[in-house]
Amino acid sequence: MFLVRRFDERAGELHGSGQIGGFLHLAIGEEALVVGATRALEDRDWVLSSWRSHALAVARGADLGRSMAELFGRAGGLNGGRGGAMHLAAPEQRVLGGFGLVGVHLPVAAGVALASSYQGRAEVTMAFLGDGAASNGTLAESIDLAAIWHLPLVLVVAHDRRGHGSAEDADAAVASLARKAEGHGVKALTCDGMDILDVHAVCSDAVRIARTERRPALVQAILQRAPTPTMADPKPAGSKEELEAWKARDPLAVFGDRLVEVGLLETADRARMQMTVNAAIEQAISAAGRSPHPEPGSLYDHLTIAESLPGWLAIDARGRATRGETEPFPREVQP
Amino acid sequence: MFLVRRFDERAGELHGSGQIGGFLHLAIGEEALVVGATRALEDRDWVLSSWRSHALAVARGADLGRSMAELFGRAGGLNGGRGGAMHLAAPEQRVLGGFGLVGVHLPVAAGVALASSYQGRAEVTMAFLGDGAASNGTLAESIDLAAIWHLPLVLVVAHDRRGHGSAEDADAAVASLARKAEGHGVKALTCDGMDILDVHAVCSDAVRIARTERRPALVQAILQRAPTPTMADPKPAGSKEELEAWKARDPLAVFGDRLVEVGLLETADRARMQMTVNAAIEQAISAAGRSPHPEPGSLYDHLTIAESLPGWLAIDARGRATRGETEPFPREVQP
Amino acid sequence: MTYREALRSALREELERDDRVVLIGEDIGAFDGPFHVTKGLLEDYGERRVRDTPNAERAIVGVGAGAAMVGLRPVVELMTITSATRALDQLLVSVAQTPWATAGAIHLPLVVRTVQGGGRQLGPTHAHHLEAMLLHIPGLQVVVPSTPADAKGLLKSAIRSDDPVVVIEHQELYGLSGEVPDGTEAVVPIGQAAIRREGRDVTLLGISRAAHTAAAAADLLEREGVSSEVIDVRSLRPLDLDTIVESVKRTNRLVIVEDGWPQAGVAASIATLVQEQAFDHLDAPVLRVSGADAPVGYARTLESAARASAADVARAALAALYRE
Amino acid sequence: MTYREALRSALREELERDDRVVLIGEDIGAFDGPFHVTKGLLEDYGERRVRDTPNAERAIVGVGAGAAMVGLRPVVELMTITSATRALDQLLVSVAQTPWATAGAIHLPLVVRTVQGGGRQLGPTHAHHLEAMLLHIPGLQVVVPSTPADAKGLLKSAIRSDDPVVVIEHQELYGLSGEVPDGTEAVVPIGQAAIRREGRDVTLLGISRAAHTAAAAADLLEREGVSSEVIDVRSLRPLDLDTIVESVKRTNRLVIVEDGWPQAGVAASIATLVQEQAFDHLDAPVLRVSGADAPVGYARTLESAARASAADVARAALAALYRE
Ligand SMILES: Cc1ncc(C[n+]2csc(CCOP(=O)(O)OP(=O)(O)O)c2C)c(N)n1
Ligand SMILES: Cc1ncc(C[n+]2csc(CCOP(=O)(O)OP(=O)(O)O)c2C)c(N)n1
Ligand SMILES: [Mg+2]
Ligand SMILES: [Mg+2]
Repeated sequence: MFLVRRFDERAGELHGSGQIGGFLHLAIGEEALVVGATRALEDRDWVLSSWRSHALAVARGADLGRSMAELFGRAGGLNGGRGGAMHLAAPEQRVLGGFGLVGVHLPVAAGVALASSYQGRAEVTMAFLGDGAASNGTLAESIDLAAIWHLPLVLVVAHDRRGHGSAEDADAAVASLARKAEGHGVKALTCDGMDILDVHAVCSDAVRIARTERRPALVQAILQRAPTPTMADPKPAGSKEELEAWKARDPLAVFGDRLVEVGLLETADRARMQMTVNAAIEQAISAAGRSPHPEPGSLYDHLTIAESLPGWLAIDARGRATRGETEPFPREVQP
Repeated sequence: MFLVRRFDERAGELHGSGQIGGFLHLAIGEEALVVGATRALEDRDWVLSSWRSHALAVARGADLGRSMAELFGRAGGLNGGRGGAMHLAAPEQRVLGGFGLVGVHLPVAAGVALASSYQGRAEVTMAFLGDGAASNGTLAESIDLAAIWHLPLVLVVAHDRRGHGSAEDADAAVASLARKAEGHGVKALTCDGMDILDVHAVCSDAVRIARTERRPALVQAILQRAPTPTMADPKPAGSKEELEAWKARDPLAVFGDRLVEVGLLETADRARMQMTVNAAIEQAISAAGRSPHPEPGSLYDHLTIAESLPGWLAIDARGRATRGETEPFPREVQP
Repeated sequence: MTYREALRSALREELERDDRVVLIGEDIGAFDGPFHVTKGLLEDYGERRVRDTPNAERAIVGVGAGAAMVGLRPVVELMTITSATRALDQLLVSVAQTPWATAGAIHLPLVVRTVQGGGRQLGPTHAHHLEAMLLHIPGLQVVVPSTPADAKGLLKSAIRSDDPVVVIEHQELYGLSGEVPDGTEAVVPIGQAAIRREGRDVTLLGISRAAHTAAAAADLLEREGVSSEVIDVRSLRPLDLDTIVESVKRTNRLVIVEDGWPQAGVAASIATLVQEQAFDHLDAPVLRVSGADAPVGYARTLESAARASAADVARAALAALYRE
Repeated sequence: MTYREALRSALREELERDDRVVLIGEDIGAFDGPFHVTKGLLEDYGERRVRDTPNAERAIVGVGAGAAMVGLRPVVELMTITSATRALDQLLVSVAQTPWATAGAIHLPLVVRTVQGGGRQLGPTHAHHLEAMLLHIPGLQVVVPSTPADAKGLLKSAIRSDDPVVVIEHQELYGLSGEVPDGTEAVVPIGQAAIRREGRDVTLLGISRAAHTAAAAADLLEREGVSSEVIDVRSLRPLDLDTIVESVKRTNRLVIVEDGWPQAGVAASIATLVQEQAFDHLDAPVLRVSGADAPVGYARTLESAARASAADVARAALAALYRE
């Protein structure tokens, strides 16, 4: 959890200083979900998400240097710097992405589960989505197929209650999604997304249903991400008071304090662990910084059919990098 | 009901003899739904469907000659012969179409209801769909918006239980759709689609909810269309036995017989009415037959922006009709 | 063997050869496929291999993409190319880009079968030609077979390709008969145009069904004493531009025939490449005969007025020869 | 006034002028719009006129189409042009075809606002240029404003049009400042290209943001002694081909610049029309500088290698002049 947190905090800072570009959706406040849910999985299981897949990759043990290099957009990144934070995949850890568009990964996850089931492999597929994505029709279609085909699929909804006005609206949204899932015959569970133990217990249950009963399950994790004032995430940040209120609920701090309280963790060990993590992340950052930028000439790699591209354009685009670039005017940054 | 039936029977025959082309989805067996549901509406209300909109247009009082001419693809058709049976609109009767693609009309119907509500008009919008369309994610999205915006929308599902294997599967599908709708906070009702009185009562209830409570409702009408052996509909026809079994349930015959039984209809009046209808339809058919084919030169009408079309193509396509046509090879007919 | 049977035999042979091949689509099993291409396959290969789905185009393509990422070789079917417009996000994001965006770590041996055309008064929603939208997306291979042999051969290649392929069939060709080779010879490599007829005066390039229109036009032109070279493009991406350009260097004139819409269409795409590559060899502009730039009408007169006919192509060829 | 403010002022003025105008889209109200274009409008016009929706692109476009059919003038927003790929069935079937397919009985005064581009490492899903897919569909008007004045003027025209219009904004232009006329003068008719600069030796035609690339290239070329005519296409459909062809008749050379993909792209579409119409006036092939034919990369180097730069355009122009 601390690893995921620190990785994200540093990534946020590096986005601020321009080392990382694009949209960077931070997982700060979602660590209980990220770690609790993925720990309910076995190594052979598959993971997909819309964004924040860097946090999933880190939680699943992806190389920190290559993960950070991906955020840096470097050739040594997990995906050669081609995808960045929103599209990060760590195939060795069976994290297939980061798909960027709201909900686009949901039927894809059903397909991954289908392959497991088809080939008689006892793998489970876990797909993370937001409550926003739950409104898209693609969820209904995906759940439907998963139910009909008895697919070992677990859908984990990070329900952050944004965009639902009042708390009652948010509760209604949770209840409504559960009813919709159950309308398809899919078991719906709810957990406290701020409590790693609850997340782990409920997700373990869902994974068990998927693995042993061979049918899909849906988990709604009620959570609140840190309302940090950062430009990294396109969503507006919260006020100072909101941030203070959130700190009291911070899933990482709360869990750490509790471990100390009940005597499972020494304060000194906690500090040592944090230092080790910090060091590892700083190392990852410097490794990422040393990784070269992808060669412009590699633009058409992994797109074999581009080989046949004729004419002006292809020749030009391949050659362009070696010549000077002229920017017509400065690029716009979103407010 | 008899009008809708005869219109369809004759249309089916005329498709067989090549007067009508394309896919012709017949409403035979669906008359109780078509008539019962539309009679629950007022003139100011709006109707949309995927196909079989010719039956809705006829039930709403569209000119028979112009309706038939549309099926004939003639200039005098309701839509100038441009849409045919699958895309027939009768705007004067507030039947907006025939949209052809499964489910594509569902959000459109929500939009029509939005306009009514926005402009403070107490109109209701009724959209017909099949159970097949209910699987498409576009239904979930449309219901969702209709619920959030309190739209006066009635969705009428013709549940013909095809494609659901056993009867239990079909029952499960009905129950499941009801739960899904209710998951969105939308009232779900069920009626016997073979019984016009039940259809009318339940749809009236749904229309009342929409009109007075300003919120959407969903009606599932369980029905069975005639398994007539026709090439008009792309679906496979049923066996002789199925056809016989269906005849015993024929909503038109059953209702007519019942009216006679309870003394509301004289046998002689029934026959006279049928003759009148027959005569009207034959008249419509000959009117349709006399209507000219649309001028090839009218291809770009109602597409004002095509005016600016330059070059070869536009000149050519406009002029082409006046010259001879050479068909490269015979056109394929689907088995 | 008909075009339909040729497709079916490709599916059958590949199902037989490789257990990773699985068919997914609406009504492909119990109903034998909307155009009977998959007839009998459910019976022979069972529900595990031949999977009926509800109407849910995005899910169909998405499921295929996911299954392809982790080891299967799905062949998914979209009932018409108009249905494909409902799955474009999946085709663009999950399918076309994934191998590139993961720097080759994730492969995607997915085949999407779909069908265009109609030509029997199907009206504004069931008879589109939308090859251009799919050609536009880098990362997709796109083939448009027009003969039974190519239907079989290209579909087999598509299933064996490690990269995604969209196979665009043509509704009006399903009943067309022709010779189809057996076994390994049946495979037709993706990316090769076919010269259907050699000629000197003008090159007629046909796309999908329009390859036959081009051939019929060549017959008409012969009567006028014009010798036409007829090329069937067969594959839009990769495009066999060399074969086309070589032909144009010989004939110095090119007419491209398509049933699709002209603006941002396939013919325009190829015409531009040809004038870029062979400008000095062109004695006339590259001409197009496309479907009319209007929705597809139901009425027979409107439907046929909107279509590229052999006579139109012949007229265009004569114009390119400055004989009209 | 910035491009963003110009759009906002068009929306504001039209909301003020006509009660039938209603804005519909994801996050356009409470969140001020994904790019802050609609900032403040919810506050001023309330939830009746400014309607936030869930993420559901098809429903957003479909709802707009339905409301437009029966009397409203909705302006719906799709968050990015990639989102538009999720509503293509609606755009094709419910929107573009309806007036035609009902022989004019149903009108559809709908505006779809969407935005393309990115240019700040948004990676493979948030920075597409997909004008070509929309241009392909007959029945849609498609405009691509590149200046604040055009953004305001074309959006106003779009809202007043009785036929559907897609307004494709450009993410990298939102902050661009420029003069914007007031009141009735602000309206820019759809279908007119703008000659941004007159010149003799070569015509540079820019599409959307690439109109600025073309202008920057003209500066570079001036240093080489080349006089360029720069045209901003402004509207893709209807296309002001006359202005383009007239220019080419003067300069005899044309380079088209776009950020979108080349195959079945916009530049190819226009290039084909020009060589059809002005073949005898062309002293060189119509050349294109398009976005690279590959997915959009996140890494800065890949992103910029894939983009049409002013230097690329200048090189292409010199090639058209046989000076390279
Ligand atoms: C199709 C599409 N539309 C819009 C966006 C822009 N977008 C990025 S994050 C986001 C909010 C999504 O909310 P939710 O699904 O709840 O995600 P979470 O809160 O977990 O980040 C949106 C709309 C997108 N990525 N894809
Ligand atoms: C998007 C799309 N895919 C496929 C079709 C072909 N099609 C026509 S009717 C039909 C069956 C639809 O079943 P259902 O919705 O239950 O309609 P009903 O039984 O009432 O005719 C299909 C798939 C279509 N019209 N649109
Ligand atoms: Mg959320
Ligand atoms: Mg049905």
